[in-house]
Amino acid sequence: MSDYLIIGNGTAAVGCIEGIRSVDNESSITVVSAENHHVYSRPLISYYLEGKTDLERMLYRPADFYEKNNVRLIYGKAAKLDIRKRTVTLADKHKQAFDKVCICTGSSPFVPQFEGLDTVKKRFTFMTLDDSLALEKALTKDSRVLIVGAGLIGLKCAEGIAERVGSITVCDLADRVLSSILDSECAAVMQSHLEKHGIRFMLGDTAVRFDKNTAVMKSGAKVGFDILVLAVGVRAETSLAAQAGCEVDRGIVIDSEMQTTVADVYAAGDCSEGFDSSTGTQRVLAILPNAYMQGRCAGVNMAGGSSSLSDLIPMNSIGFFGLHCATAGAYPEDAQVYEEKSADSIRRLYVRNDKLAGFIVIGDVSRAGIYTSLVREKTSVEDVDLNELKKEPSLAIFSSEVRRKKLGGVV
Amino acid sequence: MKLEGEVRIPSGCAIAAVISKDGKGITGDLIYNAMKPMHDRSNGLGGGFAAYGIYPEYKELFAFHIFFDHRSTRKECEAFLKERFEIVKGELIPTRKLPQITDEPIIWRYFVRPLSSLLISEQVDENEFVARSVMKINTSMKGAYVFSSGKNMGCFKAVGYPEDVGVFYKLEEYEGYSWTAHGRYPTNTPGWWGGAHPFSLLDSSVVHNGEISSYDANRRFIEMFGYKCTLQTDTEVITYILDHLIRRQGLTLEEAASVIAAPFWSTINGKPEKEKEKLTYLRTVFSSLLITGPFSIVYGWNGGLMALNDRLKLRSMITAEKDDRVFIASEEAAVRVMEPDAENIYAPAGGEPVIVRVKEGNY
Amino acid sequence: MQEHYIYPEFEVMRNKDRCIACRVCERQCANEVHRFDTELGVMIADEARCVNCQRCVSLCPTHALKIVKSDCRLRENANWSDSTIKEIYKQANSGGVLLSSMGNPKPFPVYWDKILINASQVTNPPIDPLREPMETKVFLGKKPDDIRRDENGELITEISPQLELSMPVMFSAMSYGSISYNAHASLARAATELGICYNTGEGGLHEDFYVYGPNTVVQVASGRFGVHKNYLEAAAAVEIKMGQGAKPGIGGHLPGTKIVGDISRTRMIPEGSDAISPAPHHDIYSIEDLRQLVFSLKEATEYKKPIIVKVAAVHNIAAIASGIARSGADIIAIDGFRGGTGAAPTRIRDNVGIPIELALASVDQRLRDEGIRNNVSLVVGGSVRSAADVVKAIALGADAVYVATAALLAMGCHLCRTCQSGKCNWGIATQRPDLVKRLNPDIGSQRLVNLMNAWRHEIKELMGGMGINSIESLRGNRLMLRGVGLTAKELEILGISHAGE
Amino acid sequence: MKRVYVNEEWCLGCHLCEYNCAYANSGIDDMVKALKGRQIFPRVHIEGNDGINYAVSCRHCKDPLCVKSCIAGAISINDGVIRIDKNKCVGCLTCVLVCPYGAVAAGPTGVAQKCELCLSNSCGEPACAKGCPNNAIVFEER
Repeated sequence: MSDYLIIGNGTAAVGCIEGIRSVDNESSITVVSAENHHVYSRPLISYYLEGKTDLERMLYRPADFYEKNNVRLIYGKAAKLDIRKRTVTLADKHKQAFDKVCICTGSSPFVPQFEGLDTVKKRFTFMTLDDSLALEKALTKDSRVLIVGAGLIGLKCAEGIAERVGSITVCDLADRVLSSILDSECAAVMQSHLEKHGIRFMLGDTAVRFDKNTAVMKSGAKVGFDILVLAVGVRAETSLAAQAGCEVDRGIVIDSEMQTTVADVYAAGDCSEGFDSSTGTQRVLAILPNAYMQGRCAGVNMAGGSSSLSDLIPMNSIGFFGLHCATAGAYPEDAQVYEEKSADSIRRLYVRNDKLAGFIVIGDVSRAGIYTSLVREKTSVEDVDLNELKKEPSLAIFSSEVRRKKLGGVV
Repeated sequence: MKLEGEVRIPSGCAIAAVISKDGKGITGDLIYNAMKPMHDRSNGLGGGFAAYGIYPEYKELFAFHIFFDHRSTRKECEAFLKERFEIVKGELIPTRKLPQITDEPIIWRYFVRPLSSLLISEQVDENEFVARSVMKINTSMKGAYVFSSGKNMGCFKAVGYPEDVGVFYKLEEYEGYSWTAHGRYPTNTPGWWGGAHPFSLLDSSVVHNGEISSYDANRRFIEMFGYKCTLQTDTEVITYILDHLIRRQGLTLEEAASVIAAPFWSTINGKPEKEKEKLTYLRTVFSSLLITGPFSIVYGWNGGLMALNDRLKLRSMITAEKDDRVFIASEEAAVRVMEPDAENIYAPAGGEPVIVRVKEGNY
Repeated sequence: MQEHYIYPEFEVMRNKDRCIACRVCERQCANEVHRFDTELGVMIADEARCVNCQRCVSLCPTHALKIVKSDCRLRENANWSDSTIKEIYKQANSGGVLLSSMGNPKPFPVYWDKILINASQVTNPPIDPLREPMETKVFLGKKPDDIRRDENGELITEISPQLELSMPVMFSAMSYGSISYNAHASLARAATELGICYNTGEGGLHEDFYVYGPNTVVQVASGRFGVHKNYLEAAAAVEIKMGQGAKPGIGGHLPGTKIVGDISRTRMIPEGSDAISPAPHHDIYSIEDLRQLVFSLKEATEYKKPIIVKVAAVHNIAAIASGIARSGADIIAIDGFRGGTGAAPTRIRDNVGIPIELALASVDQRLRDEGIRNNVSLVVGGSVRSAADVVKAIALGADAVYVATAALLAMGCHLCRTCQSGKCNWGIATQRPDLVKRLNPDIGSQRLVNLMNAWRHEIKELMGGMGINSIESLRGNRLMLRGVGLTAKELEILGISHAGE
Repeated sequence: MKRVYVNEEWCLGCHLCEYNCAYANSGIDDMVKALKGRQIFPRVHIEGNDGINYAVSCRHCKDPLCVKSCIAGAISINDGVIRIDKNKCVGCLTCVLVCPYGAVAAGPTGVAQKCELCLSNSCGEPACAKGCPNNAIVFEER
């Protein structure tokens, strides 16, 4: 019997709870949630604005999830983690003891110190449900919205509110949209599609100064707006871990079993650095599937089970106004590229050392998971006709024997 | 209507038998009275008896009982017999006039010995010689019918109820150690004297109650071996089968029983290896002689009786004992007439032969 | 050259209201009848290619298809039928012998259908097969004339080799080459499960099927394809094929295009070479030659296997059978004129041979008349279509029957009778891998097992009705049969009485 | 647990499974009415060529990536059966991106769908297996 503590109440926390409970049904689990909500699907906050979901359906797990898993949920912000005494102190001074802890604090928006930012009345970040609810209150039919940041968060926000506001302008210092996952060619396809839906872009340019309802751009251009959304980037929330003495880099440093450098302290999700098997480097893989898997892995190990993660890869499935984009893995400079293009779609495979290092598919993403599995499992594609594979992912690339196991066995 | 031999005639029946294991004499009234309580099992279209040990004075001679429809037929037949046999004695079989028994043919018996010169020239033993001669008369001599041909035994049969047939033949005047009796209930014959039972060949006789469904399979097979089923009755074919198996092939009674009422394959497969091998062999080799459909038979020969039911026991038959006597009958009532204090009443299982032998030297 | 004067025989009727254009018909037709017209957005058909195999009809999920005989007819003529005229056109087009497949389809009398079976009433009880044992096991082979005993008086139980069958039915010869690997696999597996035998035909035994040897009859035909020591040793029995009911008096010809891969290897002939079975065995020009081959095969198999001699039912079959019964053969198989074939000249198939019912009756009687019925077992084939046919055949005197067409039907054959094209849409009479795979032996064997089990039930019911509880009591039991609508001569040959007699 | 298994040795590539699936999940009681003139969105699809074909549908993995990856918590596993709550799904297609079999796809409304073993329709057993003419798809315990 142990007392488990989970700091954070997001996807990684759920993974951790389910991981613990897959091994240990007895011990107590306490979750400290900084947000005043039952666990919800964070990426759905833009869909909420779009009307594709609602607060009830956004619940990441059913309403009785905590009860069923015998979890004690405490709302409050963890302020201090004393690893020697095995206690956490909340902002309201409440102290909670534990035997093992998992830090699932996620990330928080990075807000640069813009000049005149405090003169902007309606300014929002777009990270949490509360952010989304606050933004929703500000929206009007005629609102001019300026979104700073053309990354995933900024663009999903744009899509979410597109039908509810007058105009949307998205600016970004980068010369293309989704610069972290797309090259310029692919980004151009996405951008043009977004533009067809009324989103205006100012790329390679960004706000440097604000004056109430006007943003002054680096280029000197001025942009009028009613609502400002700052989606410049996020930072791993590592302060508690640092306090507890864990090694922290861009995120909390963990091993393949989600163990930090301090005993009995685990970390998972966006706050941590996972091993990106596609590049072989430690990095923050701030995507939901990884958060869950890391959380679950941490949970299993905390409860005395055995689990390790060595095949995490960056990947994204993102779509805007019906145009989907699926990416995974890495795009090494020296990779051989197999490409299939049409006006509104691009399929590109990056092959290195007879393995699929990564891919980008824009348009028809059907069965892209087959590509993903090749990246994740580092399957040799030496004997595969890549010119066929690039057109369509298919299990045909495998031998009959392999297919027999995949389709005729329990997997 | 067609007679036996012109058409196949199945029939229901009553059977009874008695034997003294000590070979003591039993007069015929015992058995014909036993048929009285089973009156309703017959319909007056045939009754008959086989008696063993009744001709001790002619023990070494074949006793032929023959029906003739005309005096001229008798002359013709006697001429044939004389060519092949030494006729030691020929006489009318004594009968008494009864209102219940009418239209009787001319009934004679002959005590004969095969001419040894012919046995040598035809290269057969005397039994085979007699069998062939009987077959010859019965198939080619219209109006003559040999209905008994064994040594020291005789069949007596007629159209009528068996109890009347016994009186008709004055069976109370014969003394034998073993008797079988039959009352017939044929379903599609006007009744013909030769068609009554028992059926016999040499000293084998069969009384049978039942209607076998394997008839034509059995008949067409057995006819390959020189038998001619002129009567087209079950009894006839069963007699020939037993003659073939026992006399010609040399099977034991038990072996013959496990041919004609073979155990089911499932039973055979459950037997010890040696037994299984033997039963499989018999069923395989003589598969066409398996008799299916209901039958209860009493097979008689010089020195014994065998009672046997079909393997599903689709006909009633019981056995009983008292002192040195063994009784067999379709119904217990018949046994009680013969021996009110009969013991060990037993209903043999389907396919289970009950074999009674007279002590060696006592017949 | 254009096929002059020949109007398509069938029409593809597609219910446009039901067709969902799923294109299953298109994918399943090896004759390429159906195709989807992208311009019109509908399915269209080239009926000239249709052989009415019903594959498309069977698989159409909305039952939108049916194939009907075209009613486009030449002017009526009682002497010159449509088919006769069209055959003339075909021959005028090609200059060749007409080829056909499967059995004689002409309206000759089917004697099975003129024979009725008896049942017990009152005097003899019917037997309920659900309550009482009902035995269908048979042993095929020579039975000894006399028993023998050892010095202790014990029966010597050793007898000539016997073929034990759980029921009196075997799958008759169909060669690997004429039918597919999967069809053979289905037959072999079903025979094994059923405790009966299938027959390799003359194409040899594929190495994969040696495991089914105890339920395999291997054939030695005039071409001697695939015959070698292991082949003979693998089998439960060896069959010398002297003739075939569908084409008595002629041999066989499997074109070189079909002699590929496994088939070439199994037949032991070079790839691409025509497999020609001569009309006679060139080492058997008379009965005494047959005896030599019978004993050669017995020697080769150490007298452990029964030898079957298969002949076509021809006019003097009784005398031929009598000769074979004295040749040392253990089993005679007689194939009637309705027996199937993978390919035969139409004129031969439709005009040569005699009905199996008459052949069987006369052979069985002849062998009994000669007292040699016990020398051999009789197996008959050539359109045994149902359990009733089986019962009638046994009652006429057969020990067992051979079925092939019924087995093919069970596996999916729809009797389109174009086996010779090699494009069997049901995966049976073809070697095209994409078509062969259409017959999954799991299904094929199960359907064969089902069919035989169904027949076995029916045979038992019919036997029980007759008051017979073992099949051997039915064998030759002609009293159980009556004819209807037959002439006195036919009744005489069949050895049965007319109904009502 | 009974699952759908595929044996490509017997798959004829007839695509009947796709139509049977689309029909079974249409909620309409007549196949013609359900499918005629419509694009179908079956939860099983046939792949292959050169004489080799096989049907692909959800494997109901023991350790399913789709369940772990669903950003909406819309995919769950119960008694081994993986199901998508189409009410919760927002159509992000992350499940499509992670399924190693290509067995999840966007349905007609854009939300993800996949084989749920015909447990939620009136077919009784998986329509693909039931209708497969050659046992290339079977529903059984392994």
